[in-house]
Amino acid sequence: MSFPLLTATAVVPAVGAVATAAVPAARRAAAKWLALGFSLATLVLAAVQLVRFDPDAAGPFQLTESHAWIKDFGVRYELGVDGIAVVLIALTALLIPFVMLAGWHDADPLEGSSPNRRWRPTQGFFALILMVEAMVVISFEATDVFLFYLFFEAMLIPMYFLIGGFGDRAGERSEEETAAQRSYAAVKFLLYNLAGGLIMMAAVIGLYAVTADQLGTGTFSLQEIVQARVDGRLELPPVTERALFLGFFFAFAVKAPLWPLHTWLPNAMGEATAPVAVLITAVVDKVGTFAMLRFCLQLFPGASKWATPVIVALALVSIVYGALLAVGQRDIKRLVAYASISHFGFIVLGIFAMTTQGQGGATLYMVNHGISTAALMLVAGFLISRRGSRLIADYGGVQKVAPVLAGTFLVGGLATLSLPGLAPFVSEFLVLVGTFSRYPAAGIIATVGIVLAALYVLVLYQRTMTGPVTEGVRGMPDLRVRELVVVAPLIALLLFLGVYPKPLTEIIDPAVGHTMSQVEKSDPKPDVPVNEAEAAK
Amino acid sequence: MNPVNYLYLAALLFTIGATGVLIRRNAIVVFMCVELMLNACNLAFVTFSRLHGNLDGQIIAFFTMVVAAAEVVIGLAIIVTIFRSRHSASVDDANLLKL
Amino acid sequence: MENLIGLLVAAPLLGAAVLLCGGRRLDRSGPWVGTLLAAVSFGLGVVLFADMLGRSGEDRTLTTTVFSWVPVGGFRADVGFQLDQLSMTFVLLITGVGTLIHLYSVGYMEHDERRRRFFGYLNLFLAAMLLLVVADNYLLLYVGWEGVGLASYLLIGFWQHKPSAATAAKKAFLVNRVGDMGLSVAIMLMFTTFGTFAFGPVLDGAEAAGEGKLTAIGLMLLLAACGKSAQVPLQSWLGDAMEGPTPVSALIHAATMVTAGVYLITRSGAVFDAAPTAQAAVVTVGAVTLLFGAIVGCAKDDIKKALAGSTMSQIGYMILAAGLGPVGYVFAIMHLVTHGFFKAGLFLGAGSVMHGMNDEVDMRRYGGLRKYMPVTFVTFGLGYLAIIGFPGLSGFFSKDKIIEAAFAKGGTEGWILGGAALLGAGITAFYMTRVMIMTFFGEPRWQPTASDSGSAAGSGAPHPHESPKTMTVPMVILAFGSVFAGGLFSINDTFLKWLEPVTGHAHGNPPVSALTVTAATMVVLVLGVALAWARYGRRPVPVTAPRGSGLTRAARRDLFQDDFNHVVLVRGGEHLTRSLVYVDHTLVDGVVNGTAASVGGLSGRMRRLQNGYARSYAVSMFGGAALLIAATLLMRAV
Amino acid sequence: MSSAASVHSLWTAAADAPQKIPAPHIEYAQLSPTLIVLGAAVLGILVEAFLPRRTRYPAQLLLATVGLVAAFAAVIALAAGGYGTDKAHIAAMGAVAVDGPALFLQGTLLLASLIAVFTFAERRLDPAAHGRRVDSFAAQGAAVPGGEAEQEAVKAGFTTTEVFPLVLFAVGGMLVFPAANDLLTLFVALEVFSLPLYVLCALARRQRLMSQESAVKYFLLGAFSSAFLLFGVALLYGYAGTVSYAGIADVVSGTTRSVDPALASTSGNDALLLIGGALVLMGLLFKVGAVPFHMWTPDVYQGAPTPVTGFMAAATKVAAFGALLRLLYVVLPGLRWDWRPVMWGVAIVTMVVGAIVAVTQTDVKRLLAYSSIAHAGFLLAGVTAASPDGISSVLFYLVTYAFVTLGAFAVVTLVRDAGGEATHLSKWAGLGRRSPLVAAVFAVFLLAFAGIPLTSGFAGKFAVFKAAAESGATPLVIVGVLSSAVAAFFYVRVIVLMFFSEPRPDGPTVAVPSALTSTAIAVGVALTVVLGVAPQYFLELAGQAGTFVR
Repeated sequence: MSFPLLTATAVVPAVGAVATAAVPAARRAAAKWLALGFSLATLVLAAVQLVRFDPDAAGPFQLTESHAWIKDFGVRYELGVDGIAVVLIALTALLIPFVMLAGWHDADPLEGSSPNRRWRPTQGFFALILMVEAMVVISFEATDVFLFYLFFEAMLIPMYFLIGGFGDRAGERSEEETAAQRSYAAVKFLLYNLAGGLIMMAAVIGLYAVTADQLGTGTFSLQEIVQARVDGRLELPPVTERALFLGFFFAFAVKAPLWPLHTWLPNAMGEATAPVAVLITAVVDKVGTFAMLRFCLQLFPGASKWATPVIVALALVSIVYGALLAVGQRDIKRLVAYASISHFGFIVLGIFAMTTQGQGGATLYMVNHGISTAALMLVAGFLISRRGSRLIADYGGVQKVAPVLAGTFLVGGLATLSLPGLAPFVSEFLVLVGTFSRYPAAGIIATVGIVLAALYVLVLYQRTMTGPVTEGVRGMPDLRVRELVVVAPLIALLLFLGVYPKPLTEIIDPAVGHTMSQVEKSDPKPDVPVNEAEAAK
Repeated sequence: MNPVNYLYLAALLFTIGATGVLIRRNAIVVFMCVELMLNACNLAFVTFSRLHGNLDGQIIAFFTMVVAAAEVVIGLAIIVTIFRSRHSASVDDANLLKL
Repeated sequence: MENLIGLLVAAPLLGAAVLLCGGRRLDRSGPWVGTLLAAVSFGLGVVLFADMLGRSGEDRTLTTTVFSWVPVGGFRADVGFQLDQLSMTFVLLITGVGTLIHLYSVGYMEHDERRRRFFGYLNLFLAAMLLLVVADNYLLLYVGWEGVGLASYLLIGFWQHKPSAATAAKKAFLVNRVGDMGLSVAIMLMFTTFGTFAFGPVLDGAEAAGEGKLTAIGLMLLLAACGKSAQVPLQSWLGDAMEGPTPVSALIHAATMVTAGVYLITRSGAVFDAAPTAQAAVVTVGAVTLLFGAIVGCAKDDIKKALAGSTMSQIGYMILAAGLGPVGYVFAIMHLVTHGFFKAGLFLGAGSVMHGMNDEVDMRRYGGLRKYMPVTFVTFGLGYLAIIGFPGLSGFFSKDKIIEAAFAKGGTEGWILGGAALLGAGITAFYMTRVMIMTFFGEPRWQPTASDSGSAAGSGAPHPHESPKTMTVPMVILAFGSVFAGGLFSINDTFLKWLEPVTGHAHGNPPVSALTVTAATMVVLVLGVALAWARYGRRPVPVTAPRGSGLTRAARRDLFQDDFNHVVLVRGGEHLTRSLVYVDHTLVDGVVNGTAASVGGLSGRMRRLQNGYARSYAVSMFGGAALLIAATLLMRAV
Repeated sequence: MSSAASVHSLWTAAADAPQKIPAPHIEYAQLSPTLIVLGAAVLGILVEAFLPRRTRYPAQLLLATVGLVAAFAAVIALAAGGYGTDKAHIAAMGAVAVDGPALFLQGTLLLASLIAVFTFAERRLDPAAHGRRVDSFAAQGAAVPGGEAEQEAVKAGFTTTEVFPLVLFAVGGMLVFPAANDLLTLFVALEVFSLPLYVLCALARRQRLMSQESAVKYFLLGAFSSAFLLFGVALLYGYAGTVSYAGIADVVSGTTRSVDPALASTSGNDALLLIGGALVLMGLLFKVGAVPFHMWTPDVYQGAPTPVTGFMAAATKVAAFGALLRLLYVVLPGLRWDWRPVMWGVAIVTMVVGAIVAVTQTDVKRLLAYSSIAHAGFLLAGVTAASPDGISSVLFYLVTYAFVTLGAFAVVTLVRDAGGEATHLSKWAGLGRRSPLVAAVFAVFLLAFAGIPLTSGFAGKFAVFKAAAESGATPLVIVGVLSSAVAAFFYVRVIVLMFFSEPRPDGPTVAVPSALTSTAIAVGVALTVVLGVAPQYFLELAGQAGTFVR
């Protein structure tokens, strides 16, 4: 058999995590560089995946690996990537090094805060990040429902420690209050997602029971189940299918997060350090939306169609609601969190619009949102780390003292409000068009989100960056080299993907087409068919 | 006389024993009530043995007695210890452990 | 040749990139770099123009597809350019006026330490605006459309330390976004209707599509136009936009960007021609706005705001003309061009005045400046004559044609529109005269000002002086434009012939002879001037504004339209968000925390059963046993 | 047992020739695990009697270890010999079954007990008294707490090495319990392993009052419940005329002819059957700590010496569930439609109550007690499946649970302050800062309890829920996942406490254990991870062991 590329991509960061955790307490710098090295190695592997991946190849999955694992549960160790997964893996692998660089000093222990010489927060921080990366990657690769579920759930634990263990230095609040807030956020994150996951577990078991009942042997292999459904060997009774679908969707909707299951996100993103917040919203949450595409739609097409109206409605609520709440926030990070909720609304909308543009756009959206949020949030983090406060009211006139910081912040903001020319615009417009062509009303309501996005971004920028320079901001240093190294590539990427997204869309398109065929949907036709020659012109 | 009546008696004794356990405070008495329940069982065994016309029940009764004896040994030991340390044999006095 | 189109856009884009990323070392040379690149793209424009003249009227259109931008399923968006006479006109206007204003800014901004960035933004604007007019499909146009929005946002808020500026910038962008919403919906409609949004197929196929769809598209496009071109009801941002440096007001908020709406409607003519309802909406908006703007312009004491009102009103004319269909397209564009000249000139003049007056903008504190800044006075005066439509000057030709066309609409409609246009001309004459008088005639009313603007330092009594060459030269050139452009265009309908292949033209014949219309125009013009003279020329202008009539007060407050927005949208929005934040915290999140709390409470209660009494444990066991038996028997019973 | 078996032979022989009683036929080899352990226990008594105090501790430890290891080896040998599968049969004249489940559970029990014995023998945690290292058991169980007798005992360096034989006796009983094939053997085995436990509970070195109280409670309630069980046995005997599982099962399924008319009055009388069955069930449910027979659990777990608690929590559950499975699958399969709904109810109540009440606990040991109740509920969910999958999943779950529990309680013994073990949760604050390793290990156990993927807890939970779902107990699965969500809360709470809150100045210290406890914890962690990541082998094992012999 060939080199197990997919396994390697997941194993390397895992090994890195162990290695990093093993670095002695004194050698903090070494641990950081080690972790960064491993994340870069992962990035290389992810790049190789992109290269080896052939968009036009037949069959849903490529680079597949398959080994027996837990026979009694009908579980196989099955990996494989389609156009959607490979792109998201690349995104993950790409963001992690930036997250690490951005959080380079976030986990340095305060003087005298370590009662024990074996207490190694820094090592822990970077090890946990790598662990999250490993789990996210493998859950993107898993084509076995159980395998996916395993890591979908397991990744909560390192995330939980990242949120609860490392927060901003207490600025405006007392140490105790900060700690209390932080652990509340962490617990809320864990329990919320765990509850979702457990409900999904029931559905997973149900799926096994059904397959065992109808196929003789229970299986979790996505391809097998899909194949069986296509052959008609597997006929889920509508009630069962819907119940199972809801079980899966609930977990993904919590992770995504979709209104009204979103309330953990603002707490988590608010209390966590900016890099961790990026990890949550740009990397981990993507697993939720990704899983909707891969599992909900492909395993339960019927139920998906059945649930579409409700889900579209929820997505619309998320879009508008999230944006409005973002406008009302007084805390920079919470604002970004609510903005993300709005954006996830767009993603879900695109997925369940069941059009090529919608789903392709949604996938592209996942990537772009990852990059843009990373840019915005990380710069916000740099800002906060300078002033030690997350309250918008504590800032003003930053633009005067730190023009570069302000500039990058503005670009990040403009990306967030999906300005044409920057990457998010392409995906957002695709989602809108895709939605509109099937549900015109929904498409129009969603466009309201564009205006609101402009509102919260510009209000944020105006309040923090413009106006007279306030106390506390005066003398604030501009971006340092390390910080520039983090931000500049992200912005470059935003520009590039905004102007030339074709490389990505070419990879994504076939996979989306496959998903569409699974749900037996095809794009609506225009009223006035224009002959190709003219359209090409 | 109908042997089934012995069954009723056994049930009665058993219930009395159980009730005793529930309502008496003194650990010793409570324990005696348990013994009473065991003996009620014995009666039942013997009666059934008679009804079925096989000896199993009667043999079992002996086993029960042995077990009861063993229980007495252990039980009294424990009760006496706690009595010595608490100067009270009331089961209600011992409630450090709760909630 | 095609490739030059790309360069046209690329040149200023390059400039923007260099200037914005270049860092401090470009601070000195920055302005000149920016100006140079603007000039380069003007040069390219000229070359293309020459080439275009070289070809016959029909095949003057250049199209080129650079690369495929977003191909997803049936959705194909390309980066492709289309340069025809219409685009060409805009290219020349944009690059020409743009270059002049770059030049002007070199002088105007010389004291600003952030001028490098200023020129970067200006170049960015040029690039976006050019992209807007040369794009060959609506999505790419949309990119330029929002691009100019961004540039105007950055430039209005250029003096970010002024909260008012920052707010104005934000407002402009937001209002524009509302318009953009319209454009994006229009594009979606096109996609669902035609399966594409490239100009060619959409406009050619327009006939085939149902009128309903077309009307929807048309209205959405109109919404977009209203946003960009500050038409009622989305006009409110333009006045505040005057917070920006004056060159910006001249270039973006007078000459070019605000006319994008007119371009959009003219470009989509085919759609509107097939959707009468949409057209009706367009003319209505145009007519209302031209009056609205004019009235507002009468009441403002801030010279730039007065001019802004005038801009609104003039664009109202253009929209009105565009709404009239083939009859009006040409004149709309023609007025657009002439207006580009004289309005830019007027703004530059205003800027020059402010430059000499420590950035004082209140006309009540001007007066008698003609002696101090002759060049400004002359050029401004010419611009003034042009805009009021003084016979022989640019404004006269273009505006007169529009009024005729309006009447030519025929029926009551025609009379209403024509009347409105006519009235507008009168009011225009009034407020422009007012501006002229208050600024350049009468007694000096200068006072020490505490100017908070960062562009020119110092306060105390101003010492009016003529502006440097870099500023006056562009003013002069523009003045020439505002004097002769109209005439040149009209000589045997050069302009008409030039545009006709693109927009088509139908000659409308008004119910009364053209001459009558012209005469009527003259009459109202004279009336307007006379009235203004009577009010401001004969008696001295009070330094503090008198309370004024109800209408005046209303006009000062933009006819309360802004207050309406504030009360309904802003306040309402704030209440909405605040209540939603509350809901999210107490209701949505409350449910979650509530569940947790209730579990905790339940736990606390159940915990008490564990009361530590062995006997109660025994009771529960006994009860349990009873239950178990009962349940078992029950199961058998059922 | 042997005598019990002879009963049957006596009666069967009595008909023709009462004078000569044939000796019962006992398969010693197949009973060897039990016999070895009990033998070691007896030797232990002799050691106590004859060896000088100095040498007792090492001797007892050695004896116990050797005995348990030998017994385990015997189990392996039997399993290898195929007694688990094809050669499975009933030994000792119908008294004891030697089959897959029996051997599997006996193996588990022996391993668990071995580890428990290690924790019993730990002597480095408590500060040395008068220069002598002491374990966690009272110097002299009989001495009055705080009395001068105790002082002297301590001074004299007495130690209660009797605990080792006691444990061995208990283990012996537990080995028989799941293998018992007639109700009498069941009852005797129950008492054999219960009585030593009562004593063990009373022997804590610290907080002896609590310890004694727990013993009294456990004893009284235990005796009470065994009385119920015995009465149930009597009724079943009355119903079937025999106490052997097979015999009863036959009568239930109506395959046997009634012996003679005299029986007609009782034989086949369902009331007897149902009530008797219910009472026997209750006796077993008491041992597994199922609601509403659970109330002793928290008190006893808290009061008993922690090593004993760990042993009880792990071993008793294994044994009791083994017996429960055998009873339900061998004796009462004919009554499935009667007992399954009832067990559903019990399972649901147990899961819910266990999870919910645990939320507000403030003492680690009580917390673990309630968690063990919740887990009993999950196990019951598997039991009710009434399918081979059900059996094997429960067996597997028992393995995972036993070792996680042992490990967890072993960790609890490490965290100490002046008053002995610091079991109040508030004292655990910031433990992660003081000693990351211990905290991390405990966190692993907690996550396993919570059933987080990649830990053994998840594999087990998945197995039982899967079995339940396949047998159509969907509501049970739903309640199960919901209550595990609730349960997750309090496990997470402990983790938060350990890692995210500042250490208290008066916080406890973490004692450095000897190799004994370290081994216990290490084994716990290792099995937690292995069973979590690669459970296949053990699942197969459980699967093969998943059939009872009739």
